[in-house]
Amino acid sequence: MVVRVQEATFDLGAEVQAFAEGQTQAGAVVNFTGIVRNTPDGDLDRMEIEHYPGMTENALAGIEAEAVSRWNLLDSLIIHRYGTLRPGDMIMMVATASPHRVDAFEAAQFLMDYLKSRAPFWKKEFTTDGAEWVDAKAEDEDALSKW
Amino acid sequence: MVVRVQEATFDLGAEVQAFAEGQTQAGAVVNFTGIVRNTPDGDLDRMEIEHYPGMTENALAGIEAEAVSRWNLLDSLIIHRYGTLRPGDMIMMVATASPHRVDAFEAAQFLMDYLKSRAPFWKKEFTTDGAEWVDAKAEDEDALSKW
Amino acid sequence: MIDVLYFAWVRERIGLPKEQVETSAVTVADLVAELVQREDRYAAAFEDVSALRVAVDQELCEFDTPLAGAREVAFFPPMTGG
Amino acid sequence: MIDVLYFAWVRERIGLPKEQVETSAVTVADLVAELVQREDRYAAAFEDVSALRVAVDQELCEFDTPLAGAREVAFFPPMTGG
Repeated sequence: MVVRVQEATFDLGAEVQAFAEGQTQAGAVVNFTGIVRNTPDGDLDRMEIEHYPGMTENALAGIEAEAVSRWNLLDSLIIHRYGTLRPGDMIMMVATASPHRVDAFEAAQFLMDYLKSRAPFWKKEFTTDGAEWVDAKAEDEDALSKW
Repeated sequence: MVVRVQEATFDLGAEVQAFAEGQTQAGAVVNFTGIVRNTPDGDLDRMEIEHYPGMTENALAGIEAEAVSRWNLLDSLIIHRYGTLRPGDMIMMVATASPHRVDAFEAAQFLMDYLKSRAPFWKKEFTTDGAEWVDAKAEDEDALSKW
Repeated sequence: MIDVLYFAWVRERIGLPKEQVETSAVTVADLVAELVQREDRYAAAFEDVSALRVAVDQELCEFDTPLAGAREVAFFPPMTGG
Repeated sequence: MIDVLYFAWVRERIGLPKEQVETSAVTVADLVAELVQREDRYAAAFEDVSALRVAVDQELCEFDTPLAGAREVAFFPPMTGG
């Protein structure tokens, strides 16, 4: 059960490989990776992610503890970046390991749904038209109601 | 949209990295990895996976095409091994890429559910007590009804 | 002539992975009935067809599927991929 | 004295990320009312509190949460992680 909040990029392949290799009791490993998507117009220069140091780590650890209490999780990993990111850059990843695939999938979805609306990150997009804070989506808030 | 059926192992980290790096339109990449789990007694020597060459590739391609028709998928990858595997070895992986996380998650779960019960693979476990074919689980068959 | 394939414990009970069968069976079930008449090992393999799955020309189908034009029939237990 | 933190557009409207505030506010809402009285930039930031979220000592809470014993209060828009 590891949480890392960092400005530096991360090596997705190495992280996933190390996470999966460490699992001797797990039959199922699920990984979600979030990538900076360009705007439909393709004019995104960069995204700046701000966070609340201290609270971020606590919130992510709390979300992870909640997942552990609900599913049969053998291990989990959350990495989330802040700072300046470009289209195609990896923003974050979560990984879950469980004896069974349903637990691994559901726990990963739960972590993502909570992280979207309950971890203190804010995104600002810089395009050729200017800068704008990304609005929270009602569907992301709604996603929490199913858990 | 790629399907690979192979006896050789695969480099999970390299596969996930290459899959995610190729996505310039996707915000969400989901990966599931199946690992040979030991028995509760820890006495599993090996697993042998038999398959139906020709039909396997067709069945996996068909499952993938069905996923593409149902979700907003930009890319997908299925790798499944056959032959002799030991506890801790990676059996298979699926990866999905979508603009949105719900599509990437659901498509990966759909691929896994169909692959479990509709792709022509059979597993035989060799323990210190002898050899036994793994029975299909009713819950795996039931999982298909939700799609 | 039709190719008949067996997998997993069906293959083990019958003792071979594949054979060519001269048959005039109209459906999969007819073919099974012919095979069962041959020898005990076939009767043992097809003892409970509800425990078996069948593919005709590499497509999953039912035991009442017609065999007209089929080149390949495969019998096997429920699949356990993933 | 309490540390008050601002994030994202709340920080931009108020023009600073953090300040120390001398207050006898009983609840978060009382603190907001005090800040709004100060200057227009606070009034602009807190114009619509339904668009804001608040954390007391790094725990998400409500605007009617009491401030007794609190060391740190943070105001920010709905979060957009992931």
